Amino acid sequence: MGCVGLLNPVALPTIISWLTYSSLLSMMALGVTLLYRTTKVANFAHASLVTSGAYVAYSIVVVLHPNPYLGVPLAFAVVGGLGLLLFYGVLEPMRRRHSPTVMLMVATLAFDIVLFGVLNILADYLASTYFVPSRNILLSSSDFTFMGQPGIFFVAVGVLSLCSVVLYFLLNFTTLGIALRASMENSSLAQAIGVNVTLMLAISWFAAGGLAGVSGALLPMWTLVNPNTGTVLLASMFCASIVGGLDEIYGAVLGGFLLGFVDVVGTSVLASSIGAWIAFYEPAVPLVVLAATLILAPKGLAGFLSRRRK
Amino acid sequence: MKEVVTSFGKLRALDGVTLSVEAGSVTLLIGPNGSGKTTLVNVITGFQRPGGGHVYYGEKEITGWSPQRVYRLGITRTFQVPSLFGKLTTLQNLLVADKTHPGESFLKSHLRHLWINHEKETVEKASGILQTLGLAEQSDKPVSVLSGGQMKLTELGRALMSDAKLYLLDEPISGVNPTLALEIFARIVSLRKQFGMTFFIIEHRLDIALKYVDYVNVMASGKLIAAGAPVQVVSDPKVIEAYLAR
Amino acid sequence: MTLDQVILFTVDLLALFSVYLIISLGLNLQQGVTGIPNFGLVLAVAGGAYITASLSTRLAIYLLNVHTSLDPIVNNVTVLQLVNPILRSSPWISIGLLILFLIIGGASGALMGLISSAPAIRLREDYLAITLLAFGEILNVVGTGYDPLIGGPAGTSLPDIFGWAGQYRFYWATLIMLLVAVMLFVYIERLVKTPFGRVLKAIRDNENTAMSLGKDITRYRMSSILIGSILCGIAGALWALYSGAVTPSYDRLDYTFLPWLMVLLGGMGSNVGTAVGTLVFVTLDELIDYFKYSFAPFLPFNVVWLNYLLLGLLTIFILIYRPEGIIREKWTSTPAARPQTGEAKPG
Amino acid sequence: MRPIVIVFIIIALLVGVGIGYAIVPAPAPPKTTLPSTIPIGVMVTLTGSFSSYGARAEAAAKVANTQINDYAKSLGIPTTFNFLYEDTQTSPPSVALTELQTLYTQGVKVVIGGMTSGEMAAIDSFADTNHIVVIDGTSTASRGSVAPPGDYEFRDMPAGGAEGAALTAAFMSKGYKNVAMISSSDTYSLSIRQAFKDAWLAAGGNLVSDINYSYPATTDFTVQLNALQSAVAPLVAQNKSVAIFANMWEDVATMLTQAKSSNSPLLSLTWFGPDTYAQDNTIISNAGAEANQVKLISVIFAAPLTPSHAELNTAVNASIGQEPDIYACATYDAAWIAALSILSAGQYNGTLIKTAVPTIAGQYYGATGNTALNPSGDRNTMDMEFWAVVSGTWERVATYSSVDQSVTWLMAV
Repeated sequence: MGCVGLLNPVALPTIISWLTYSSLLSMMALGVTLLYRTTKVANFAHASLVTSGAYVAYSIVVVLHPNPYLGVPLAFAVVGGLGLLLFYGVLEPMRRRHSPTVMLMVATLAFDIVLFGVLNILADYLASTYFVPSRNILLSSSDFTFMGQPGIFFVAVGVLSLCSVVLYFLLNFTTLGIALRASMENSSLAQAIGVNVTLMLAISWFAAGGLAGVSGALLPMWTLVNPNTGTVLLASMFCASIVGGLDEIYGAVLGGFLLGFVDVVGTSVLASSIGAWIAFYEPAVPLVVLAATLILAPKGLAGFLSRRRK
Repeated sequence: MKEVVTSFGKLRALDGVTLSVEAGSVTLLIGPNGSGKTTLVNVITGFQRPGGGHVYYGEKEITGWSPQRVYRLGITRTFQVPSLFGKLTTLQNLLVADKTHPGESFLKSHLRHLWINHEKETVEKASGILQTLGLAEQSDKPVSVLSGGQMKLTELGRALMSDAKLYLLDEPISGVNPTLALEIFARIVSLRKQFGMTFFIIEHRLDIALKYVDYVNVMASGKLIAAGAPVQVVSDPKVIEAYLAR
Repeated sequence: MTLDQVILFTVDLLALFSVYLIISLGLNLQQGVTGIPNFGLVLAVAGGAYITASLSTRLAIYLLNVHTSLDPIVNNVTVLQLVNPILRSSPWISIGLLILFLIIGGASGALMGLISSAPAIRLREDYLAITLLAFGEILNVVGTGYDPLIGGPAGTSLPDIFGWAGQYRFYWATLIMLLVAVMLFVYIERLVKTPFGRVLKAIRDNENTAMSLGKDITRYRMSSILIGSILCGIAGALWALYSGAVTPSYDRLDYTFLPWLMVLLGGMGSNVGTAVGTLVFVTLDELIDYFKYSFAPFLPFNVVWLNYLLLGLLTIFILIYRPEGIIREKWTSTPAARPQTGEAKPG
Repeated sequence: MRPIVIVFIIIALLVGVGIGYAIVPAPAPPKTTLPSTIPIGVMVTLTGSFSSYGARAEAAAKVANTQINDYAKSLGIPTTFNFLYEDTQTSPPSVALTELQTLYTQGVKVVIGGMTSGEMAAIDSFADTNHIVVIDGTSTASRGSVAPPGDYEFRDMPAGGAEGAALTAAFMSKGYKNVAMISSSDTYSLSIRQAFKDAWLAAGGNLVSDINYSYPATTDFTVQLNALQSAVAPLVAQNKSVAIFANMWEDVATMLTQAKSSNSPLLSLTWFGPDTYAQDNTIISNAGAEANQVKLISVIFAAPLTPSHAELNTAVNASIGQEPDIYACATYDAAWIAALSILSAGQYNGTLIKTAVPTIAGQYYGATGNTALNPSGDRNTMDMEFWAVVSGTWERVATYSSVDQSVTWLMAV
């Protein structure tokens, strides 16, 4: 296996890391798209929500030293709560005053800035109280391995599939989901037929926050986490969800995996063919993909496919 | 001379509608909701591409032209729901409709002397229209404070700014109190007399509209089911069955 | 504060204010006037800064015909030691260069605006917002990776075109920046009042109707983005020239998000509001920065995080309780409208 | 509405300034003696990807602050030094310049800190124009690329290049002819990259790979790992000796664990490192096993365990639970040099202090040993050591003498 890895960039390890990275990215993008569909808002706060997930999980590890994966459910709950706070504390009052969408977006941005400050304070607190490194966090050394592959791979892929499946059933086979979809398609109409749209939005904010929290909690199992990690990843999340297409929930997953593929596999191939210097421009890859998508399929992948089906 | 011939192939909303509007006439288009009246207007003005068929303006075929081109050609439309520029004043709402304003080009806008005279004329013209529509008082108020009826009038006024030959008015008097509604139609007719413009009007309120129009076309579920002078159309059994008797 | 401290404080504040006023005006033209949510301002600002920095030394060598075999970027400092004395001795040449560099900055900004908006201009508002934000990132990657631009992460210094002012360099620099900012303010304020500006507002208020009135929406939106980006580019170039050096560290928070908060605070759509908002915001930020040491002892956390908390909370507060900002958009009077409507009014 | 607002703003500003008069102790300027309070600026990176280094430097500076004040008291000097901390990343725009200006308005005439060459370049002209002395404890990018010599900036760390030579010597003495290098794309790493490249190629070494990755944007190192692998593959195949030079930061832990999770053969090679993560326990806690496997032989400036160094270690440990890295020590020394220079100048006056600094630095012997500066204001080259991860902890495995450029191995790695 290793020797193959030496010669062929598209070997199993590369595939593994592609899937892991993509799953994490998709989880974040899923939240972005969901919120866009329900609230028509591009949620800038997603950056710090993701990071919060990481720090919630890490705090648990620091205080109680459990297996880092045990922090994930808590991260889901707490960050979901943060999502609710953002919705009920900031967005809902604004919606009641009929603020335009762009203003809502700026509000999420302001919330993100506050959260960023809070995260840094938390990090300082962890460092000074528990004498642990609270910046450049990495937990992958305490990860398990299964069939010679890192645990995070299985967990990330598993959690993503779980979330997508649950979301799918929730949206398609429950009255709640139908109400939710109704309020996505036409909130005023939904209101008219007695759907509590506000509640629906709240639920979607909780879910999106939860997803961000989970992906964040898994992040330190894969890469170095700082209070600004989410901010660094924000552009990629947005790219993933546009590339996938904002009009379809599952578009986010499509986008995440496409982006991950071009990023990890594509750049590897380029690096081995053109030259290693290209690897430097990796961070620009999502943007290139985005530009390409907008030119080829302005409605994103999902939109493209669904148009094909018609 | 036939001014407009629109005919459609297989279009979901419209099904082989063929109708024409006499130059200088006030023609009414009626029909139950969802009969495709607005779609027809959208197709003519380039807001929707027809699934097939042709739109003629005089001899010129204008099928699938962009709204901009259609407008420049001299066809102006209004919208069912008053769609004004909310943060502009009533006067400015009219000014925007001017077709050939040099000051609206980015570069020319820097050279005041190139456009200030045109601006003056346009303002004069607009104020005149506002006078005739009885909106002079409102001219410097933001349109957001106008009443529903006044909004309708403003929209009509904005349409008039364009010096178009053909006006497609989508429910100009819906939600307007009867007296004002009568006024509006009276004005339309007088304008027609004055300038020989052509009006193609979608309206539900036949009680008012029928008094003023020369021709009536009736649509039902995307089909043109009757056309002719008001008296004969309203007595047409098909129409009664499809529309009036509801 | 002693008096000279107050002066220093004010001067620094004005310098920041000038730069941000220009950026905010650019944003207000796009979002406030035309309704284009540009969340990628940083691209144009960075473009102006980086490209100007990249060309400045090269151009200076060429125009002042300084003969050197050294590369103006790689051996930046050494080359500038040949250039700066000349500039120090001749204010007028310096001013000339300044104007040239500002033009370059503007052009670079326009280029960036074009690049970022071309694939996206036809998209729906929300798509456009996210896309522009994403594109905002690209230049720092290039700036860090492609050394010929600004010498990689270490960045590069620019010819000191304020050197002639000696120890008063920063006072003069600030004065000039303020001048440029005010000129641009007047320009934009007038532009918005022309029929051109009127169409932009019309498009913002109701795109479809504007289309039905024969306006070429795409062209107007494009030109709005371009003008806005030119302003951002000029701001970027100004700041680069003022601080004398550039590193590929222009980030989203400083050059996209803060201007948004400023314009919001002042009042979207109104240039006066934009100016007031920028002034208030920058002043608050600097005051917090200045006095943080005084209340640091009373804080349970490191005082540097205070900026984030206060700015964020302040913005949320404004958004909820005064969404229209400090100054509401006024109905700009119509050029030449007064006489006609005047007599139409009763009394 | 509008005038009211403007009035309100003006009032707010006036109040602000008023408060300023009230609560900010004005450094009263009788020029002959020292003011009762001397504000010294400390510019460190508290946000972003270098924050873990900034935090340590800040802690060290705090320690220095208390010690200096005690020292002043012991001499009976009625002056307290008040350190003002600025984050070079916060407050718009993120250019060190605005922070320096803020400090200057606080009456600061001396600034110590850890800044990148870029940040130094950004503040250079302001510092010179306003006679602000800057003593920097980090940036080792070679001097010429930052500012002309003889100005107001000093560094109590050597200019780049020294590390390059030391690493070359180490590789050679271990019998490595081939090295695959990966460098983070920040000023500091790039200056080391250049220095190493020059020294290594001059010594006839073979550089099989020289790739950059963008820091901190790179979160997934698969691409880089693949690039390195394909670079070393042929050599491994003909079992020639090849080593990795991971010219990175604490994110080397990420690359190590990701290499582990992809069973990368790179882990069977020996890795060398710069001083950025030598002795850094974050590496141990983040990727201990992998580090142990590849040894991570890292060069670092020899900071003799002087009494003050030991004292600093315990103090910093007590405050944040980490050992101060070499930059933290350098910042600590910078603080002392600053204070002593001010005292010897007898006035809080940039020009005088600037002239005092070289002499003081020459005599001072602190946490990083003697801090004598060369004519261009940089620290003279220091001896170096190599530390490696041996059985789970950092061990000193070799010393390097800058005089005869020789490496002496203390234990087998």
